[in-house]
Amino acid sequence: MTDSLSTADAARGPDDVARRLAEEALIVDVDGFEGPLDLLLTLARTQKVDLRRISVLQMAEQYLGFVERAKALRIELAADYLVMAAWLAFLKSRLLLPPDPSDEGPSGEELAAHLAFQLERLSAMREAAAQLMARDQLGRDRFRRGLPEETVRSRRVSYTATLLDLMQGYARIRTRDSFRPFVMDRDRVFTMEEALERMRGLIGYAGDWTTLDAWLPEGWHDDPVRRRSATAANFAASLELTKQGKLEIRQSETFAPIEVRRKERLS
Amino acid sequence: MTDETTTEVDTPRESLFEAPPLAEQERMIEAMLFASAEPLSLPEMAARMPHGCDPAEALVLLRRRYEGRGVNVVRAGDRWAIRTASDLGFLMRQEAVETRRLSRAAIETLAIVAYHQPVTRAEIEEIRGVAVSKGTVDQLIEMGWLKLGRRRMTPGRPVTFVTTTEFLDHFGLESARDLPGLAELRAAGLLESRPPGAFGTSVAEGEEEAEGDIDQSEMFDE
Amino acid sequence: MTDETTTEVDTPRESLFEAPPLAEQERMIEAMLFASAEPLSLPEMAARMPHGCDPAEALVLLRRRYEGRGVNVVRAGDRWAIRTASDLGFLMRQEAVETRRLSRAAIETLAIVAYHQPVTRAEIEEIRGVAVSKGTVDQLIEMGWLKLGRRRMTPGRPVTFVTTTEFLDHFGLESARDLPGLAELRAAGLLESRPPGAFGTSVAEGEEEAEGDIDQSEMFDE
Repeated sequence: MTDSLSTADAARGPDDVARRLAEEALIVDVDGFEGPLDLLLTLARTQKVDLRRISVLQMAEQYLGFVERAKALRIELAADYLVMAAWLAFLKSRLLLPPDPSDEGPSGEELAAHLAFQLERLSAMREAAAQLMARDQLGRDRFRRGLPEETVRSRRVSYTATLLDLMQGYARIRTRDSFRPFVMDRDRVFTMEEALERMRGLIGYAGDWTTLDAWLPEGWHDDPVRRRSATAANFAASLELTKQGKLEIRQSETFAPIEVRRKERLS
Repeated sequence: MTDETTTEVDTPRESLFEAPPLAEQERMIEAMLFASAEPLSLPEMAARMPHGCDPAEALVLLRRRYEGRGVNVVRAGDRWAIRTASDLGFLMRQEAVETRRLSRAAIETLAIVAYHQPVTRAEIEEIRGVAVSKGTVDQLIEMGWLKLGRRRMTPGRPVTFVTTTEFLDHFGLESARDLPGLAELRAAGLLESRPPGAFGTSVAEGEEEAEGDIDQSEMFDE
Repeated sequence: MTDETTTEVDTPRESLFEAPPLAEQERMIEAMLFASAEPLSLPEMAARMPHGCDPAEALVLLRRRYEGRGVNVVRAGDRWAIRTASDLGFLMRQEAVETRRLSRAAIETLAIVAYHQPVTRAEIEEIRGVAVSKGTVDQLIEMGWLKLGRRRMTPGRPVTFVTTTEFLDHFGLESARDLPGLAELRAAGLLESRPPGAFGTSVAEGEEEAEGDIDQSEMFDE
């Protein structure tokens, strides 16, 4: 594309050189554009004709050239610029090829007309915005009463709230749960830290072999979930204490009760 | 509007007191409009006046009285206010309030809502060709220039945005119909969703188009 | 006072520009007195006006013009202001209402009723996650924003609450159905940022409209 375009450019003389320079400048400014439509509008203006008479084909070529050069200069273009490029390439083929009678979709001319319309509408809105802002504005050119006399004398209280308050209030309630810090439901979990802490305190009294079951804390025997959690924690804690040399642990056979006792110090 | 007031005030016609003379009513309206920083509606004025008063009639007199003066009686939608004449703005530099500078996106969004109202977010985006950032509409609502309009009766029932009385007051417009260039834009078909006499089927940008179609025709069917 | 002004204004008499006509000066004073937040002295007015103006003379005219009107030009010490005519003070009294912001609890309660009506007290409490004080609902009813709906046909036949026309008026809504859904609130930037996925999957992009619908139909199931 670049090649074919630039050869074409070269053939067309100094006007096109100027145009190319302008396009290079566009690439430098790409951050200044509010999306592809904005850029297209700028390109359309280079044709210096009524927006209704612009050559969409020429504009499409300019845009595609712009995208190609941006690529060559390794400038990252946002995705919507590339989407527009793809669409313009499609439009261009539609405009250049003879219409396919079996095709149901809008013709190339119709698509081009719509694009031209969009540009004209955007341009018109910008102009309207400028006219609006150029009006005499309150607080700048026209003024309200500086000393309003709405003195507060009666006792009647009127409460005010804005729609924004209302919506934000609702939003606050409906999203409250999602802001709750993540906490695990722990009332049925006995942690190894808790088990360690507890066993360290009780270890001194365990001179004889006792089954691990007997070490379960008060209230953790009956509910199976709690019992399982406490047993696991106690078992892990006893392994840890054994490793530290504070406890001895034994099991006579597979699935037999596990027993522990204090490790006697060789004093 | 006049009707509204009269019906409201009609019943007490059997009141013991006669309505004050028109000149007196004019004085009352003058006092109320001078005292209030915000525009007042006719019903609001009527509610504060003695029974039997017709603020609409007195307002016509008052408005004429202030023509060409240093302050004028101006209309903003269905409300009225006294504002300084705009050619005297230079005297009030002390009073000038530093208004928040609006971004280009905000200014364009405001204009699009003003000229196309009621308009949905999708329609604003379709016209600008870019997504409307979250803060933009929010900022304009907070400034009191935009508010929610009725929902569009299309799939998804999107909310629409419209301009407020404050917007009219700020830009010195009697009504949204007085927006600069509105008639020309409409005549040129630039307030429609597609070029005049265009094909009906959906195009390039896709999905919203079809929906936009319904929206727009609904919108300008008045 | 007049002396003071003339001395101050005397020097620029050699100015290139002629002073504006007296009628124009009167307009200027009128605008300044209207817009100023404080009464103005003659030197203050002169300082703002073009060279060669004599506010004292124009002020005499303006003062005479407002004699017997709804507002008058009055003197306070050596300063001047526009004030409501004393016989019309009664018009200002009605406006003298103290406005207070609604409490957060009240706003939240109101919002829940608006979005979920008809809704019972128990349901409000469930959604807010805290008990609703009787005072809050009473206050909203007294303000005319809530009223009793029909009783729910469930055990205990609890009363429900719904919003009123006054509520719609105050918030500028056509109907309670015009209230934006959560997805729209978020799109408008009204929801503070939220941890991704915290809502579960169903709500992610905008389907909570649908979810809201379910809530509604549940609630409206009479």
